[in-house]
Amino acid sequence: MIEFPPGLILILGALPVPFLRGPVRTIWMLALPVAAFVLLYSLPEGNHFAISAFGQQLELLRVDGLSKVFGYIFLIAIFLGVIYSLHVRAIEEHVSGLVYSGAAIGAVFAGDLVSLFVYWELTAISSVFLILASRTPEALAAGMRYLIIQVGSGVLLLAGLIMIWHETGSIAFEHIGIESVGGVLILLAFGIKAAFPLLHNWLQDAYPQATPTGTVLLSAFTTKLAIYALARGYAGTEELIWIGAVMAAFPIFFAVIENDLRRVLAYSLNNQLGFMVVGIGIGTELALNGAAAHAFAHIIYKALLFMSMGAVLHRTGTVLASELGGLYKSMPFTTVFCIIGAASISAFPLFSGFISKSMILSAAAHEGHYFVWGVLLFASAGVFHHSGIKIPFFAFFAHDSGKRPKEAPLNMLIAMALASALCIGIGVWPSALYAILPFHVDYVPYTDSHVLSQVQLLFFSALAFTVLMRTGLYPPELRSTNLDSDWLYRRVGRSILQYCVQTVGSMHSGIYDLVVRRCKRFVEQLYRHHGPHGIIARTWPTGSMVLWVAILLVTYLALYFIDIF
Amino acid sequence: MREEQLKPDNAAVPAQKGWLERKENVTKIAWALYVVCAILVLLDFLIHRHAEMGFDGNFGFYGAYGFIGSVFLVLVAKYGLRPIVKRSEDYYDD
Amino acid sequence: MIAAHLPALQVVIPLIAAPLCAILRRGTAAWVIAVAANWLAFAVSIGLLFRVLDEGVISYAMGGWAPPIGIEYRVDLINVFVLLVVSGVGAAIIPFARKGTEARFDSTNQAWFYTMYLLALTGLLGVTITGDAFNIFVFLEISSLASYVMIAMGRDKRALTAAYQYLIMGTVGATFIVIGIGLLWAMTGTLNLYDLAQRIPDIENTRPVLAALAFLTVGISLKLALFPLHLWLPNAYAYAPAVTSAFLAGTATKVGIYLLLRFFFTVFGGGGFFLSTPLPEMFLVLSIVAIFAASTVALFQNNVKRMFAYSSVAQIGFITLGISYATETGLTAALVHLMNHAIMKAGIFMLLGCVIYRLASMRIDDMAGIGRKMPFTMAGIVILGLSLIGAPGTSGFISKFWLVLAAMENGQWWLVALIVIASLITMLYVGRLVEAAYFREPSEKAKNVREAPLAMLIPAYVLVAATIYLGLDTTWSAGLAQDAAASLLSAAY
Amino acid sequence: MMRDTIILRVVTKLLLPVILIFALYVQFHGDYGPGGGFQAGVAAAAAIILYGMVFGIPAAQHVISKSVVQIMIPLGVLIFAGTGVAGLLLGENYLNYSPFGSHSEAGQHLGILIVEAGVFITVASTMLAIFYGFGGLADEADAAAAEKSEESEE
Repeated sequence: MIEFPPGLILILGALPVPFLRGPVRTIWMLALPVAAFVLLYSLPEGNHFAISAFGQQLELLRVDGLSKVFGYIFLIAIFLGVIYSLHVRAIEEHVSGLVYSGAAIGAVFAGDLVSLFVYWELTAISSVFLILASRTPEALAAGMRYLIIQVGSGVLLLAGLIMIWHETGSIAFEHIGIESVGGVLILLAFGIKAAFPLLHNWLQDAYPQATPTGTVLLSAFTTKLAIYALARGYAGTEELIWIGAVMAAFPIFFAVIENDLRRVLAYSLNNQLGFMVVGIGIGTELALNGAAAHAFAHIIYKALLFMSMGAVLHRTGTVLASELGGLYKSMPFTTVFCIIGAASISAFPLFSGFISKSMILSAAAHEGHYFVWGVLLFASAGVFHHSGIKIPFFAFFAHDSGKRPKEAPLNMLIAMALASALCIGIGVWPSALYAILPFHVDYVPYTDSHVLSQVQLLFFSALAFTVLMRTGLYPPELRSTNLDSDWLYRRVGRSILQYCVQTVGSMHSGIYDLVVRRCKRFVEQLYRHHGPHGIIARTWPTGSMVLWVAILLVTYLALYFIDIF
Repeated sequence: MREEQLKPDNAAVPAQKGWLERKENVTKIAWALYVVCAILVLLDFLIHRHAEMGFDGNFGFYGAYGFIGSVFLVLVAKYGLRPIVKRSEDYYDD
Repeated sequence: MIAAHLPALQVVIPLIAAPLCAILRRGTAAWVIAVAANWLAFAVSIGLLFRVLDEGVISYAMGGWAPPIGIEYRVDLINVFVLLVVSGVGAAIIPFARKGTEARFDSTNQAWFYTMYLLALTGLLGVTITGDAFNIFVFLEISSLASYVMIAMGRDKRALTAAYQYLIMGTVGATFIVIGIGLLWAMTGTLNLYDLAQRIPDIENTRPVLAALAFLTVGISLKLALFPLHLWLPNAYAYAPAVTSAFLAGTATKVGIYLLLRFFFTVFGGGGFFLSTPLPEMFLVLSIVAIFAASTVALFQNNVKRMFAYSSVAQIGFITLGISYATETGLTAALVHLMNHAIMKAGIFMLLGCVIYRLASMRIDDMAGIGRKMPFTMAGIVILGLSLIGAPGTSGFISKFWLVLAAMENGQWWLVALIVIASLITMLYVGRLVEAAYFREPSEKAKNVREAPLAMLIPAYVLVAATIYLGLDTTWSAGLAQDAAASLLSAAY
Repeated sequence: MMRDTIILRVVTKLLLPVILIFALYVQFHGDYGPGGGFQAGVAAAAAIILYGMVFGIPAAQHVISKSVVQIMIPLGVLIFAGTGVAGLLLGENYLNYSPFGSHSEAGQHLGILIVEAGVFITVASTMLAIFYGFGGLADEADAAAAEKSEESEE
């Protein structure tokens, strides 16, 4: 049997892609995830592939229930993503997409923290090209912010892993916990990638700027990799329940008033992550199964939603709700697929979200976290509200914008159809998904009581939407920028100065000038000494070089002799 | 690359409105929704609910929760959040 | 039988090849000889490595005269590590040299260039392998004289000034070293390094010995371009032919570092003596200043070659920083970075040579938009640049990793922060080049360039591959370095 | 150029063989007393340099041309290094000349002689190369003429 890390198949397989053309490239790129999938399927549990570095064993292929389920879904996601992006001619998108997914898969099978870290950074570096490929100034800026934050997460992970290595002498990636400082640092690193509250804004900042195809891939890997890592290292950490509850609840408020539909999806992505984080925090077998299952289902339907919005963006050039409407007439298939995705994320019975989200809710109820359960239920209603209704409604129905774009390209439709089939398939036959979850499942999602509760919840949420729309209370879609916590670093510097203006009044100009002048002078000084003609960069006369030699000689002599006396 | 893909096809706006855009049809759909909601609440009588926490077994709990939750969500977002965070579209550009 | 003579062959092969090149006076023939000689030398150092791993320290008596009377070649783990780096980097560079020299010199001058190259190689290998203090000086002069010529052969008129300055400073350095050796000889009556190591501990606190140490410190610091004695380096690297820059950046300063380790840790008796002097503090301060001052200068440079030359000064700072700890981890970090930096910097200068070959300019503005015109060249520079920054998956990460580990072992958390900040500055200046090459419209000059010829790209990519390989498998870098560091500390020789 | 100073020219002609013989004496005396290839090489080169100073560089280059000098430099090094290798090939350490002769003393003796010859060639030709180099700078026209005569010779 071949025992080779499936992630490396994708990463290495990406290398020849720039040299391939036409159908050969298509077949090659589709064959990679399929080959990796077959390989993964054949692997039994255990550690299969180790290399030694740093005097440590690096386990590159730790296969167990948890890593396997994430491996499967990541491979499905890249397969769908490849189909969806077949029409794209920009080669860097294909390559970075494959490397990115390969890195994420590699990270999932990493059995130790060092190789996890390497893959962790590789996902950051390879994915940023999906954002930069938009080639707009906004995308460039957002991509750079994204990269800095992602690499920052890696640096935290590195710091944490070195501390843990130092304390325990082991770099194995097992349960970490927050008892040690290193554990807290690593939790922060995971938290950035998992978009914990206040660490989340890179997601809403960067994803909407990526290319139509890039966002589909971005939505699948980075955050779910973090969910996997949390489930591995921090299962049962009480704090995560509360973090997750906040995560599930607060983004939906932003989503309601957001105009950019891809950003709405980014907020709902954040909200769905909250469910998974709650599941990990609860940490029972049912809850962890629920988190894994929800991640599995979520990747597919979120990709489906981003695909449908990507198709709209591809054809119309915008995803602003205020600009769209009435597209169902010319893009009927996309409309249907979008609605399937919306139904899945809203957890309608017979759709995939229902069978996974309910596991987490049940786990919360079993463990007596009633308040959190209530928050999650509210978030469920809310997610239906903005993702289930708002996305399809404003894009495809609502008032007719007069746009009559062509139906999405065939490869996009195929990808969306496959994703839709998976959404429905998982919803109708949940036992298939349950069979590959890390723990044994004896959970039955389809009881009549449960189905009824969910349907009631959703329909009354829809009722609320209808009533609010018809009474005109629903907030109109406005072109706007909504502040989020990235405001802290994008605006706070100037805001502090403005605050000075108001409170200190006349002192402002003095302070402002002082600050600006100081900064300017610092840079000038730096430039004067270090610039091309600065004293440190200048070509020195040979004599003064020799002077330095003499000075150093005297210094050393003096220092050595001092020791004798 | 992208410029080519982004040809908005604005031609030919049909004079006549689609079925979904006509006001009377929208009203019909709304009424259908009201009826479905009513039926769903009534189903509570027929289907025995095994309440896990006690309070979730009450009549109409999920419906009320969904409705009130959603209204709360929208109103807070509209009157609470939007005034605080809304800025002009090119806020970060200057 | 050959195995027994490997230590002599290590030096003799390039030494014989050098005059052969000069006699033949045909560029192509000289190149073939140079490649053969350098590859053989590399093979010899690999052979030596396996012998050392097998049987420990090897002693070879030149001419059959037993040491300490005769000249001894003494190979231990530290030597062989540096020999491997020097001959290996040379082996990658020399095939690359063909295109560039062909474009610039007539056949005779090409032959002279290879002669000088081989002499420089002979000198550097000789310095590293010999166990005799005066022999060190002789080989140092051979390599220095040859490298002055190699620098002076640069296309830029300023190359002559740069070579002249390097000559003055190099001679001052060599003189200091010979004064130091002379003082040691006067005090001990021996020139054999092993013998010196036996006799010095008894007299290590006498003034002549300390004066010798001071002269050696300054002399060697000049050779390895430790701040503030680095002033000759930026111009020498910037205006020399690309092959010279690549070769010197990869080998010359590294051999200087070897000398430093050899004298301070072997001859003067291990880590204990080193720590009892003010050297650790001095090196710590100078290294940090070197790292930050040189990195900042690099940030503002407009000439890309000069930028990477300054970056070399900063990277040498990282190596001496590792030495300043005088712990096993610190010395491992220094040796690992010695190897990794040799490989990546040589690779960068080779790829810059590709750019010059097509673009005939090193100005960053002229390099705008070159990423699309020379995709492989720039991709290589980006990978090596990432390694310079210390991105994981590259060898630079391993270096930084050990350095951080060493700093933490000493509990110097502030230093860890400084190392991270320094990496960020590195990221900025590499980023400047990347930004210009990929995100700007092609400059007038860049519009008409093509990808560099494969004969130049393939050798450079060997080093790129090595950088990635050493980022993943550290058996041959950190593994060896750790053992070497342990033997340095115990002053075993 | 001192073509007109007849005394100098005659004395120089008389001195040349003496200097060369002295050089050879120093060369072969190197085994037993002060002397050797280095000093001998300088002395021999001095003869040619003196000749060149009195009769002009072209005349000196007529005796030993530039290209010969350029070949002699590496040749000497090659002889020196090659002798060491010969020892190697005969089964001893590098630079061990014992196997050259019937017994070790004879071998060492022969080896040193060959090495010294190599040193002699390199040093002498290097001195000449330097002289030609600077001489050429001092008198460009002469150098050009010398080059021409050299070419016509070939």
